[in-house]
Amino acid sequence: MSEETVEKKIILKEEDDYIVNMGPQHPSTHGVLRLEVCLSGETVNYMIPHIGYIHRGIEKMAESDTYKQVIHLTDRMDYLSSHINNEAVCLAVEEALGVEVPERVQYIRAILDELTRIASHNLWWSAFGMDLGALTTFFYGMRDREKILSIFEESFGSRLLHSFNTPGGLLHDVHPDFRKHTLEYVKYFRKKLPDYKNLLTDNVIFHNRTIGIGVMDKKMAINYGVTGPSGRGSGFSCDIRKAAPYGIYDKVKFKEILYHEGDSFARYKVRMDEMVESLNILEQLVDNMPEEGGFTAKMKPVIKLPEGEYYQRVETARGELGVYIVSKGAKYPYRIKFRSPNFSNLFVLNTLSKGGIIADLVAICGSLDLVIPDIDR
Amino acid sequence: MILDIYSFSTLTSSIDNSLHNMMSPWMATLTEFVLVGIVFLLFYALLGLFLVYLERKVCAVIQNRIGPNRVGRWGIFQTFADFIKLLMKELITIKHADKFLFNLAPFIVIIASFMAMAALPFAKGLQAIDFNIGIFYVIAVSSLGVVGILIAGWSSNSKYSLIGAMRSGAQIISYELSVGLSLLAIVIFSGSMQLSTIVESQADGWWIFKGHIPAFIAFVLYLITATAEINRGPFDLAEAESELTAGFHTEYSGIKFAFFFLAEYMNMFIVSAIAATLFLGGWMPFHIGGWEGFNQIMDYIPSILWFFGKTFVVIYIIMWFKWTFPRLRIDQMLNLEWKYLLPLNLMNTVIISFVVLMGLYFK
Amino acid sequence: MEKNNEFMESVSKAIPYCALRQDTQYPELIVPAGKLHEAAEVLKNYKEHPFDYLVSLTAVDHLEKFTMVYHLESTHTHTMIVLKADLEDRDKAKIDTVSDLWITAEFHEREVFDLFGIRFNNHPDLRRFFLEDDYGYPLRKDFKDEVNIIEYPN
Amino acid sequence: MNSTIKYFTDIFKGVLSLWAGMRVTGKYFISPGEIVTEQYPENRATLKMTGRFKGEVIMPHDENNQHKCTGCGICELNCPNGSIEIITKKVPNEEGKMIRAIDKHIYHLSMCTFCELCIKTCPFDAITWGQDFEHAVFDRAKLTKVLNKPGSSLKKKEVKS
Repeated sequence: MSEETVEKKIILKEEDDYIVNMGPQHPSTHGVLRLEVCLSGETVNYMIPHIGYIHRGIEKMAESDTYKQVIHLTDRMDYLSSHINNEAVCLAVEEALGVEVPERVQYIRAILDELTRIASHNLWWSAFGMDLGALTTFFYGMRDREKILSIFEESFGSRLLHSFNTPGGLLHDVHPDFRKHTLEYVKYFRKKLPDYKNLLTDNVIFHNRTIGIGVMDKKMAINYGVTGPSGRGSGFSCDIRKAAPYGIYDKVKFKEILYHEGDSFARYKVRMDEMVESLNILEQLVDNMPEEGGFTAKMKPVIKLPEGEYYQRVETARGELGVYIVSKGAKYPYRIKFRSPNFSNLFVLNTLSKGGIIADLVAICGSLDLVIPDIDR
Repeated sequence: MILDIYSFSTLTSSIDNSLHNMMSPWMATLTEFVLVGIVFLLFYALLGLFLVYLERKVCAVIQNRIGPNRVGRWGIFQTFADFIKLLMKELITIKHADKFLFNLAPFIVIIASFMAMAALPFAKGLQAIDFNIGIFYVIAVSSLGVVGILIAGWSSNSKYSLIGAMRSGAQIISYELSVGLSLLAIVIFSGSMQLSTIVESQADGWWIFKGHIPAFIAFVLYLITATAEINRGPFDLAEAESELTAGFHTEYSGIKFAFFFLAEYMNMFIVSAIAATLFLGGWMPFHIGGWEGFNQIMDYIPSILWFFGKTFVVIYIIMWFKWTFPRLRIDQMLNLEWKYLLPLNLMNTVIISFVVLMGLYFK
Repeated sequence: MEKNNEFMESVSKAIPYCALRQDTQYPELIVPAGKLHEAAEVLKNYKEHPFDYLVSLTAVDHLEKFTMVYHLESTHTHTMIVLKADLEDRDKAKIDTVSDLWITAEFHEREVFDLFGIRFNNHPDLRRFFLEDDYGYPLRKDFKDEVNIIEYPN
Repeated sequence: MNSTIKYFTDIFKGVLSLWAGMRVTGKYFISPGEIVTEQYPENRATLKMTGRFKGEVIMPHDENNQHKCTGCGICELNCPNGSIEIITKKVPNEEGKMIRAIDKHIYHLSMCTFCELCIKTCPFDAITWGQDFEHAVFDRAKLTKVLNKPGSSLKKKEVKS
């Protein structure tokens, strides 16, 4: 194959295409994503995503950071599940070093994971409602999410970007009221779930907007690598908590939510059910959380990973996050790669939205739950 | 019996008489035109600002917030501050826009809503023109606004605006039918198109009660179609901010944007006022047949309060829609009209004709 | 683990030109760059459990060579294996695309092309993702940003 | 016939579901419950951050204008963003020997990502989190802060007896 054929510019635009640029600043792209949409009337002919508006080169930056310093960069990828991102790196480092973290730490991490997941899904619910024009959902979802963030703030001192994990454990012990407040939250949120159901889940307009829109079958989901709730809405069993359990998850009883319709509504239902499932996990974990055991394992002040390659997968609120670390024995990672869930999830958008109309594009884009900094990294 | 102390006819006729005594008849008429114009302009602006404030408060309460609370007590001057801000903003001229049409569009929109106000009976004896085809006039005039929206979308030379305007055109033209048909229900009941006659016919009970089930259905259908007619609530496809950023007024700024904004809220007032007039008795107090004492107490409440009270109830319901429902898609919205609302309306019209013929409604 | 070993042996038999490593976290198959597509196709359509899910695709710059790393998973059994190929020629690094097998590879490969400068034969749409056409390849170890270098005073 | 029945049941179900949604918002309209709006500048007096809140890095000084920072530079090493700079000087101690002491502990708030590594790794607990969160200034230079107060000195270690 010659050089020229590889590098040829692919011409995607016809002269008389009606191109509408959605983004980089657009209310429904949730960040600086630019969708170049070709329309005929209101029907979407094709759509090209343009990314890279907030690419910060985290992978390059991480090459000159120690393993403890990498943590704070991962916060800034998928900022809505920053705790889970932290955990991915920590778990990779711990596995490489063969460190056994105390059980209490594993419990706390799992509790925080689930709280993060609920907070993230809450925000998605609010934003999805707003994408579809139900403006009140935004405030109800945010109201309930703030409660979780207050629990976070009490323990970590920050609401969004915690950097609370560290290789070997946690930076601090959790706040003494942590258990009490978590249980209070579980009770509170269970009471608010009927509102969610009445306001959006059962609404006939919402059904019309989402059922049968953006249908993705299982094969397509696997082929595109669409993971997380979006993949599980298509029947792709991809919950890392089940497939490759990490931390305490092999001791927790929970269901993997699977829907087989593969449309926007199935993706919505998966997330709604996952919130309930997360509440169940929280109830199990908080009650059994050991009081003793400290909050960190004994670690050397300078962490040097033995030479080799390590891959750690965790389930964030949006799908499978993979951390691939190549170490050459130094205190810096030689190469670190984040397989971010949103990067794979984004590119299915073109196929799903083809043939729909603009409103469908917005609904599908919302149902995939994209976080742009995670795509760009 | 309705008390005459709150009637405005003595006031208006005395002004009319004194003007006629002072000057020649056509000068008097001209002065009256100007006076009515000034009163309406003031009323229009103040009510528009108040409605914007009301909307913000209502949605804030629904959403567990406080809403505007900084400018003045409870933030009542917030919208005035916003209006002053809009007045002082730069009018951005768009490159390649059709300048004449671009500047014309806001005026068409606002004139359409202004004209519709002329026929509204605000209180006993307070009505600018009492047409004998009042309803017909209101329907005809209020649908002029879509021309302005189409012009705005076309002339601003923006793709978002154009899509928004086209959506709006498709939407309003189809929903006109249902609005007309649901108002026809009351025309059949009362046997008149004159708004004052319709109000008088509800002296002993409002049509929504007298006409029982069919009138109630007509009222619900009217609420839905009217919400669509004024581009609000779940039918705000023309602006659809999550899809088209701001739809047909994306490119407008400053006072021109304020015109669109004001016209939208005044349209909401007008459709609510029509609903109040036709279904809820207009300025007629709430009467129950046979309860003389109760009826007399009701009569002591001024008719203008009755009118505005009823109108704001309807306005609240329309706001309630907006802050609850997700937006429809354009094809679903046309489906809703042609497959559900129009057949139901036609059926309802037939039922009402039958009911009226057989005299099955409360008289 | 025993069964897994046997399974890996049978996989490596199906791809006779590969080198199998079992002592790592996940079993690794190292194939020559020219045969990568062939090996990937065998794995994708492997009879027992096809590796139908491409988890991650990336490259590592080892200064003397590039290593392409493919993490594959079988969605039936959740078995992971790693497919690797070394690219010796750094200046004209080229490898066959696997985007015809897993569509997700199309975008991961574009990212690798953007950041490493590895070209993919037969790729349907090989354009740069984040950076301009004349920008360097930042994830290469010898990359030096001469324009935007920020050095903190120490 | 079936389709006709379905047509009307669809309408009925649709209206019911819409009414369910309107009940939720209507309920909140009548009894909003807790109002979530924070009246921020007004509630400054009552606003209390949680004890662990990461406002900014500060260096506590005691009443004698003494702090615990020895100028070892571990925080500077651990900071991933280079937001801490330590400038040391030589001062004579009691025996007249010149020893290293801190001259300026410079903290660039503008570069800080609040990862807590400096505070966590400080061997002398010299720095900690401040609770102030109002960082907005008109001049970027004001975000570069000197944490040790002028004229401050190192706190003597309490002699264990």
